[in-house]
Amino acid sequence: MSIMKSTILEVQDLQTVFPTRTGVFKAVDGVSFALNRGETLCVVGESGSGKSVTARSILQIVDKPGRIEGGSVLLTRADGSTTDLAKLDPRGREIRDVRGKEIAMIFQEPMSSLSPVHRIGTQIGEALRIHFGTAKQEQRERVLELLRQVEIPRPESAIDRYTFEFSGGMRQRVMIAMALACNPSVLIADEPTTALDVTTQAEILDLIKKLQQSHGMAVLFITHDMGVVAEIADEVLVMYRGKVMERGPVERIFHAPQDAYTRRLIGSVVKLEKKAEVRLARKPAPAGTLPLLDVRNLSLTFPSGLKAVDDVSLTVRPGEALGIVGESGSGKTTMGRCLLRIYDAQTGAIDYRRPDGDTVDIRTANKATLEKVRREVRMIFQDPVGSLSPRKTVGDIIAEPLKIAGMKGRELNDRVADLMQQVGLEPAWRERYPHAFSGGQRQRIGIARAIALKPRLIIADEATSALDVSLRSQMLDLMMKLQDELGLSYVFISHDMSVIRYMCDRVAVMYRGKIVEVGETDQVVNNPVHGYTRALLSAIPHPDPRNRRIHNRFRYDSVRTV
Amino acid sequence: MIRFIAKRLVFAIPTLFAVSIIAFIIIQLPPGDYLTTLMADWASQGGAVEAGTVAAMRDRYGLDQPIYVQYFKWITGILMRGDFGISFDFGKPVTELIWNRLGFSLLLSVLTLCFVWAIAIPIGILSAVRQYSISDYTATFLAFFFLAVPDFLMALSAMYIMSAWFGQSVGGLFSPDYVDAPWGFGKLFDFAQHVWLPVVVIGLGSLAALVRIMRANLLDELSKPYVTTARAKGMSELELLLRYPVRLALNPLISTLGWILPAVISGEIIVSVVMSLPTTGPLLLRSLLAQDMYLAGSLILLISVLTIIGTLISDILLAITDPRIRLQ
Amino acid sequence: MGYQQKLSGVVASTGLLSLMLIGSFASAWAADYKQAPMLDEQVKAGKLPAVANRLPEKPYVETMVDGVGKYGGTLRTTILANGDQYNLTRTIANELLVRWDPQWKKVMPSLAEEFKASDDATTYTFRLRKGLKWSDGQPFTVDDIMFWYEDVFMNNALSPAKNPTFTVAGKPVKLTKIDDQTVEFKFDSPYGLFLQQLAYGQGHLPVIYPKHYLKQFHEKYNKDGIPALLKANPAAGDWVALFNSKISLSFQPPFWQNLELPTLNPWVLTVPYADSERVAATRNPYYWKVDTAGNQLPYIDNVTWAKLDDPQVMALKMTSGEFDFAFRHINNSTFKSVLFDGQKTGNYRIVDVKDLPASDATILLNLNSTDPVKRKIFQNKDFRIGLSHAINRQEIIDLVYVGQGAPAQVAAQPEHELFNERQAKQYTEFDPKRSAEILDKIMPKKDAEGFRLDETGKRFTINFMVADVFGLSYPDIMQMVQQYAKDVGIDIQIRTTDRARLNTMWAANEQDAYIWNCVGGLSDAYTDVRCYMPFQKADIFFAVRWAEWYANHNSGEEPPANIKELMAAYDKVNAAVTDDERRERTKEFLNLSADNFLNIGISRPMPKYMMVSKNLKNVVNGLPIAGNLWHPAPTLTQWYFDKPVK
Amino acid sequence: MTDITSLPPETTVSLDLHRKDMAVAGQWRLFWLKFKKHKIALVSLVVIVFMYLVAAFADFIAPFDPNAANSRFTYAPPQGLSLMLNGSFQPHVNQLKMTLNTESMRREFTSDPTKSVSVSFFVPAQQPYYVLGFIPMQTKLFGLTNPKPGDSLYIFGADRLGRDIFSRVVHGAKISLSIGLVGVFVSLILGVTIGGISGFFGGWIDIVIQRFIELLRSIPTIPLWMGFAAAIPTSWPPLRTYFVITLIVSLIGWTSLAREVRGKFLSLRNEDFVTAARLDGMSEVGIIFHHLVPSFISHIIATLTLAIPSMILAETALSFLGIGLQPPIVSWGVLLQEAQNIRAVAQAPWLLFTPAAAIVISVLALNFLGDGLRDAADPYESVS
Repeated sequence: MSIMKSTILEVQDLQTVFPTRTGVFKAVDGVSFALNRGETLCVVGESGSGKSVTARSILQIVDKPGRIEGGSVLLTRADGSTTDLAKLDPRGREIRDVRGKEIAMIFQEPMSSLSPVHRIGTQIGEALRIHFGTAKQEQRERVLELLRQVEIPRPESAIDRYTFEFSGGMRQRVMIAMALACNPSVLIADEPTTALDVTTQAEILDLIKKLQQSHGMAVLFITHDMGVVAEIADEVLVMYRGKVMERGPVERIFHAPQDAYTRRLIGSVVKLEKKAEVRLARKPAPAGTLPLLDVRNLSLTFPSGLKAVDDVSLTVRPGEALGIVGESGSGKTTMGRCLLRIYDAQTGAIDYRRPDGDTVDIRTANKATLEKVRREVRMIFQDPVGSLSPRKTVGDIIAEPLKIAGMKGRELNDRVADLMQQVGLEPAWRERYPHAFSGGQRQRIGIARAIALKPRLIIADEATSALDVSLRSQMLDLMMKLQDELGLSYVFISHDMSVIRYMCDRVAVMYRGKIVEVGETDQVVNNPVHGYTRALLSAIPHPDPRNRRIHNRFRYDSVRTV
Repeated sequence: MIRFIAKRLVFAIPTLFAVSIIAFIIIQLPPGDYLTTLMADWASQGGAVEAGTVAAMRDRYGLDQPIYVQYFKWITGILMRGDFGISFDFGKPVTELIWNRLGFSLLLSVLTLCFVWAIAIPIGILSAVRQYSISDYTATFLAFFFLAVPDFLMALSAMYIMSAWFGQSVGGLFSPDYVDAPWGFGKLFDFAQHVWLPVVVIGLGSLAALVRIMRANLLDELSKPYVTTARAKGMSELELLLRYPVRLALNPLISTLGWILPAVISGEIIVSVVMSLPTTGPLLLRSLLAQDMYLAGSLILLISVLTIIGTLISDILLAITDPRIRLQ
Repeated sequence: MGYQQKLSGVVASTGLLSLMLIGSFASAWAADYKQAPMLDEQVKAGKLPAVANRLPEKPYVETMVDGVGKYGGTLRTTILANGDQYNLTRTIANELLVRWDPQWKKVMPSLAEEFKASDDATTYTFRLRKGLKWSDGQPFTVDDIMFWYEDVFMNNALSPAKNPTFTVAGKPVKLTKIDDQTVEFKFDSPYGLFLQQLAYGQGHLPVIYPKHYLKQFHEKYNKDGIPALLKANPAAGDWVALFNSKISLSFQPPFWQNLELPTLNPWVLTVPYADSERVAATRNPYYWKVDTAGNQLPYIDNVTWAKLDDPQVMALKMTSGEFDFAFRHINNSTFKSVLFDGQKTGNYRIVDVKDLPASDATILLNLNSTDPVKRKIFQNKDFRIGLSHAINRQEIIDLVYVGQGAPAQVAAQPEHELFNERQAKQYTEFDPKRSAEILDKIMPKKDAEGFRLDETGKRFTINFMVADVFGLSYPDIMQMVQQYAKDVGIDIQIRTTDRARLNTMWAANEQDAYIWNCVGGLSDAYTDVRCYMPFQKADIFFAVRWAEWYANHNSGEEPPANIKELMAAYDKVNAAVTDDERRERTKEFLNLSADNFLNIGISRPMPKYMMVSKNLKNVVNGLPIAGNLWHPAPTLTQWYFDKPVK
Repeated sequence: MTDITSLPPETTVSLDLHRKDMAVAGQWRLFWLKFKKHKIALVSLVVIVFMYLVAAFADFIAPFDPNAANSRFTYAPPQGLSLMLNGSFQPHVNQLKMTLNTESMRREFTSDPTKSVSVSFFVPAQQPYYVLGFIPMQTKLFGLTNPKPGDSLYIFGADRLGRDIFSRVVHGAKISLSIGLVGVFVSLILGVTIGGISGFFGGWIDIVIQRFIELLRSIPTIPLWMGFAAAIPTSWPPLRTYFVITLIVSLIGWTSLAREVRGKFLSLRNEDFVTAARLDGMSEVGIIFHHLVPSFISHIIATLTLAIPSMILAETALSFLGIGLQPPIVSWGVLLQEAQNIRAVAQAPWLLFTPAAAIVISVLALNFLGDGLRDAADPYESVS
């Protein structure tokens, strides 16, 4: 068979633009690629690279006011007929016949991508009705079959439920079932696993792979996660600012990248695959030092009855970075907030050792003490947007804790300037407002605010998860630099094992409010003891196509039994 | 679902009690009582009212008792016997006077709501789908315009125009021939001929709010990812619009019922006075002015009850149409 | 203009009737009595007796305006949806023992075919027409009147206080049945005005209580049956409430809600004044009046009222021809020009109504004010004269009355025998200079804004209560008076209010001053002197405490000598027996009242108007109407449609 | 009247906050930049400012005393003001010829184009007066050049007492527009206090307050107003009555504002930057004034703007029911109430249309303005 024959979708010089007040924004700028039957093409890029718009341009479902300005999208059917999808009327009959029938699509947010008020059976069966006019009863049969295919338990009852009654992973399965309804020859998956936990992600990736094989579909997979790419891709397309940077087989992209951007991208991903270099040079913390923070049997139950934090005990030693890892809903954020009394834990103790050697139980401390402690224990937030008041200048934001602590005048000005420099911001930008800064810069502002009062312990709650991968390591490096300069300790909360491995000395694994395993990072990563930890670690996609392993991952069964 | 309704019902009970107290306080606020009105009326017919008669009547009506005693009597009468007291002005039990009028009020309100929704939804859809187009601006402007014209003014002008220019009989809900006739096709037709004008006048005032809500909701929904999902299925734009975003945008619209109803009822009171409709409006106005306290109090109470029931219905409707509310 | 028109025809014939009269000259026609065609069927079917048997032996013969009319038609008119029962009363229910002639000059027989007054003005004897019947066919006799007297009027549960028409000096009348047709009213002291009073609307009490129907609701007659009736009628708590729910004074709602209640009125209710959107009445087959040709009245078969909430709609419907007749609520200056323009489309004409009070707008200062400073000033006649001269009456007339009228004080109208030119004209010249001179003597000091100061050094402010009633533009007039008063240094503050609120204030004697209309412009100047001296408590409250004293010397406040003198003069009026004596005494009284100058009038009132269909005939032009003179009811029976109606 | 005090938000025009010049743009500047993009709102702002200026300088702009009656000109029709005469700039009106029709009880007018009455700007006032209550003035914006008996200047006609409708509408603006402002101010205090308490403390306080608000909203406004309005003692001077009526009118406004404030409080209370401030050691009061209030003040301004029109309409409704302001006070509601009769509709429509136009224009403009303000209220939404 010739190459030409196996190509099902060929995109040539695609250009999609968004007219704005100031001009025309080229979201997709001359993108070309070919998708072969039965193969998986991963489009990878950081936010704003135009990868999603590319995917949507194929079906001409770009949101208003975007439109395709040039190029062609050639669909070649099994019978040899071809259609240039880019030339069709986006509202017309012909393109509608392609959508859902020949090319189906699944999206990032299964919750909002499905209608909350329609039963899932109706939504899945709809494509059948639209394209084949299938009768109701037959539709139902087919939907049940699809639900079985995507491994949704008890399809007979599930078919009449609503999306919000399912978990995230199940919702994505519903999406997939919907996409498969008409046996499409191409499946476009737009970041289908980004909103999911790693373990769920692994299952969905598995499922897609399996279905791709059984249906003989070509898959166009959009993602920002190089690990996922390495796990599933046959071919890779690297995009940056609407342009294709590099295109080729997955093997070559990972191991012999040609383009500088690709190299940088791969580099920053690979960098996070191991312990940070600074830490290698660091002397191990002297054993036997008294812990800075000693949390014992901490529990918090929400009024709804949810045990968010369940009998958690852990210690943080001076100068140490303790990682807390866990999936969404594990209670790690709540636990972090309990440490600063943002939430009031009901039982247990949070003993914090002050510089003078006194121990304070933060959980029960009075207002004055708490105020003092809060100057020594600071917090960095996940959301770089929400944690900075948009109505204050950067200078004001950083100065706020200082002002409250009583600093004013020149001293204050100088200190703010110092802090900004320390976190890598131009002191001249102090008059600017947060909206003028990028996500990474904002997070630096948050860090500057946190270190303003020379704290001893910083609780960083998912401090890097809102950032693109290339920025992530920079931020971690900054935090570690400050750790050395200021003698800081960290409680570093994250769902991402790689950043923990990169930055933390010890790690505690949280699962359903409990800590299931604590230990030296290396030890936990290399020799996990608890089943859940093993499952978690093995589900993490590995950014090396030569070492695809999530299909052989360890599954922690108590997920369903507990 | 039943638990949900039961919960809402239980919540409504203290509200109803509070409303009954407020209604009673409202009617007690103005100085004087019904007898001062009666004296004024008698005087205008050349009669003088002797002090003895007034005192005897005050005693008979229990108007000389403390307000809480009067309230207690009234409310126990309602709860125990469904007795809303008597109307001094009519010399009849309140219950004999109000049901008919409440019925027409309710009918008028429901018709008005139907009318407003029937035009607000398509206009809202058009406005949202063709955002920032001429039709959007026109719809917005007209809706605001009708919001800005006081409804009594609109009622009088509309009546004058219909009467003087089109020779239509205005005022009331029936022609004299049909007033006391039994319901039948002819009466229904006659009713329809009369009822549309007040319905339009009351409705147009509330139009703006609904159009704007529909438009904003729909714009909101139009940008939701599930629209793209449906589009990616190959659904036609019109079907998609009606099946998904419009369907979802209707939910918040249903929840507006609770607060649009008091507005419609208030509008109905004023318009009914201008147009002489046999609804609660004119009766309430008269009873408030005449300080016919049990009649006024009962009307306020029942209108508020209707509003509360309206809110309840909107809650239930919302629960029916929105599984998220029903199931969570 | 209109009020000077003579009432053709009627005057001549009624002029002949003397006080002591009169039977009827109708018996000769007894055999020829005719009835409305709508009753023929019922008579034929035996459901109704023949017309001659339904009429009394000597029916009342109505004098026609245009001539004998035709039967048939429905008179379409209108009524306010609530609280407007007087409209019904004034349109179809004013049948009394004696009545005023249509020009309001003489008291004439009505249900009573003969009446006699004793020489000391204490005893009055009435002989009823023989064969009068209630609308259900039951005879109306003296027993019905005695039922009213003994079981209603004298029953303290039903009548806790006695109607002043039937009391004199606090003592109620005594009634004696002479025979089935004759009854005697006896008072303890002279009551020369009794016949006049009895001929006004309030005199209807003795003749609205059908004993045969009402006794079942009366404790005295049906003690055992009442509990069962109460059970059937849970709204009534006791027999008194039950009784009151079946009948009431005709200006109270139950009267117009009870379809069973037999009456003597020309039309009987078929749709009550209750929930329906209309009220309807149909002819009373037992009505006791005939025309000069022996046709039983009324001519018009049915009357319907459309219930409307807003006078604007009434006017709109009038101009679109939906009514044959309309009068109350829309016959004021606001509507005049619209109704004038609408005559063609509405197929109606405008007819004068002599609703001529002593004054349409009267400034009533509270002479018994609780504020001693204000009381002293208000009681000062010179202050009232000064204020009167400050008012530019002609300007008010030009503005508010479109130039119709003439400056005048509170007084009987020029066309009336009691007219007193001095009383009408004194102090009406617009003379701010003189006004200021007079006021300078009373309150010489002024503040920086030019307002006069009272003796305590505070600005003298009159809080003027103004209610927008009767379409008489009181707020407009007061705004102008406020300006005139300001020009002479008197501070008037206008407080807009409504009628019921005003009543509350009057009852508590809280008002400084207000503006109202004054009755007593025509013959009511005899009986209703509330503007001419401190009199009974109704609408006019300028000296409540003195009025209370007048009614009962143990209450109120003893007035000064000049007021007592005025009161004594009125006592003489009441004691007068003959018409001539009464007229002379009243003239003396009014002269004295003019000397006292108690209230300030603005303008001589102009006739009002009513709308009647162009097809309606026998309509009296210039019919007098007053608060207690309930017209046009007594003349409506002769109205007829001269063109066939649908 | 209508309860509808807030309309749902207009969907947005967003700002490109990454532009260079925006870096140092604070909240209010962004607010303004975003507001400016809403053209209708911008025009409405101009209209509203103009209206309020007219109200402030009513004594200067109105050529006559609003209560000055003139018996010659009752129900005089509008005299069209022409600027040009015989090709030159000579503002004038045509003289009105009056005949008295005693049968229909009215004066009838015909315009006489041959006799023009000259009109000038900045004419001396008949008597000195104060603008804004303290600036002594001797000049009126415009008026008759040489007033002679029989001349008249009724550019929008005259009412039943020959009062100048234009002057009355201009003076009415003072009351009607200020009722909105004062009412909104009262609503603001009530709404922010009660809503703030509700949102900040939460818990049972919140529940009680929310129930209470729900209760108030379920009672139709008309009887509520009537009860309160009828309770005003008649002996009160007009000014006090005016304030009480304003209070009554604002009864409707505060509940929605309270809800809005509460909602904002609730959502902001859990924002990270508020938590950050708390961790910085800022007191609760400090948080309210440094973080919460600046965050929702723009929303409040927008809501308040949207509440003004409903208050203006409420005033007219109260007047219609006969329980609002009373003459001699001149408000648009009073003017409409005076024109609320068949006579005006059929024979003197200018009595109705002039105040109605004033009401409609200001209500429309305020609604559009509020719409624009609300749209601009959160200039940061495109970022988050």
